[in-house]
Amino acid sequence: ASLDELKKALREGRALLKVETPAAYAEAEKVFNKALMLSRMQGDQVQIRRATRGLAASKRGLGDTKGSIVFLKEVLDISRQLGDRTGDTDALGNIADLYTEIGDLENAGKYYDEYLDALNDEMST
Amino acid sequence: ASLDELKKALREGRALLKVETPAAYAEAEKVFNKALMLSRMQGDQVQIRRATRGLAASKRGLGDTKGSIVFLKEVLDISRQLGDRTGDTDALGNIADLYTEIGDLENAGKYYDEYLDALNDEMST
Amino acid sequence: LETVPTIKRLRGKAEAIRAAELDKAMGKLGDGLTKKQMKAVEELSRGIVNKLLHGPMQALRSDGTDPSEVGETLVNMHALEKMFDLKNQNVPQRGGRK
Amino acid sequence: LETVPTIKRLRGKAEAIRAAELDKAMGKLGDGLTKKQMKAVEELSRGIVNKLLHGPMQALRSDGTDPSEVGETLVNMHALEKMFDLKNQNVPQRGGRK
Repeated sequence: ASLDELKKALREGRALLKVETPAAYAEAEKVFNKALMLSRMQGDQVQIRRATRGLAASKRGLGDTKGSIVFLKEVLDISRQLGDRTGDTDALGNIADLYTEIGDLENAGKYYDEYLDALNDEMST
Repeated sequence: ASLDELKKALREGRALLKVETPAAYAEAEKVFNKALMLSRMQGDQVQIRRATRGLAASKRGLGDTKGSIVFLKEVLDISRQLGDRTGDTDALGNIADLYTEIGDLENAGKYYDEYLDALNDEMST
Repeated sequence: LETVPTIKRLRGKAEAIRAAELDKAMGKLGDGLTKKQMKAVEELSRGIVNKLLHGPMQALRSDGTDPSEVGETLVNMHALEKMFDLKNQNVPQRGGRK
Repeated sequence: LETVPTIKRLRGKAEAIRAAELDKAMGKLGDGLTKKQMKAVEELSRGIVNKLLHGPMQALRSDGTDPSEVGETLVNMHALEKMFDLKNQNVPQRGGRK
């Protein structure tokens, strides 16, 4: 039952992100926070990562660039623990974009390099 | 019955082009010539254009660059008469590629310009 | 480092094109697709963009020590800004029109 | 005019990427697609490539009268050849390795 609730929350959160209004991002953040809690109860890292990704997108939509970076780095950490890098290329590119937005070009460049390396790995497999 | 035969020939020709061997290109040329004859009997310009396109591709596969250009220009003529430019962008790009191959960069440039204009038109619709 | 914002703009431009073309295609594909099929179509769009733009994005990165390499990176930046019409894209630092 | 072969090489490179990604996607999509759906997927792949590369290809064309414009076109050519790794592609005139 709790798993169904979790999946429903993730689905709802993703739908809210597509609305692209401040109110919808705020609501998405709430829904993804609930999803994060539920996924932690389940102890399912893949679902935890999904919820964390949703929170990063919500923060970005709300203009909280630094908050978004924090959650995206959390996504990378989870991937490392899982040994499953699915979606990391995207996260790396987004972190670099966000650093660019706040004018931290040093870190942006560092993450773009990681992003390009990850893209390169994807391409050769 | 003749229409069925025509459609079958066009299908067979396209399948042969995918084989990408000299023998298959030679066979494709025969099949598309038959399709061209049948389509002329039907008087169907769209099918005539399909057969002509197939002949251009067969010639190209056989290394007959100039022959391929002739058929592709024929394709453009048919399109003009039909008032339907479907596929012309592709034909223009291919003509330019073929002129490049035989070192006629003057004509290649001219056709790339037409190709880029056509792409531009496509993009704005 | 001054080439970094160009990578973001190039990524933004490509993503806008990809999303618009994917939307158009999904409209034509209708609701008959399975989740797995939708994922394959989405991956197709990402795969093409990533493979095409990896080179140009890489060309905007240099380690900043070799002066001739830095110069080349700047030339690449100006060329890409112009080719992909990136100047008018909205980027905070430039404060330009949208 | 010397930039013309670069347009061909760029088109060739893009087409190779597009065809490979489309093949991969079609494999995953299975045989369940209608003709109309297959056409939509194919158009998606063409649309992305065309929209992304129109600018770079246009940057390789100049009318050849204005010297500064010719110079810029040559700079674009060298930048694109390097970025898209076009030098090693097989083109008859160069007779190079494949």
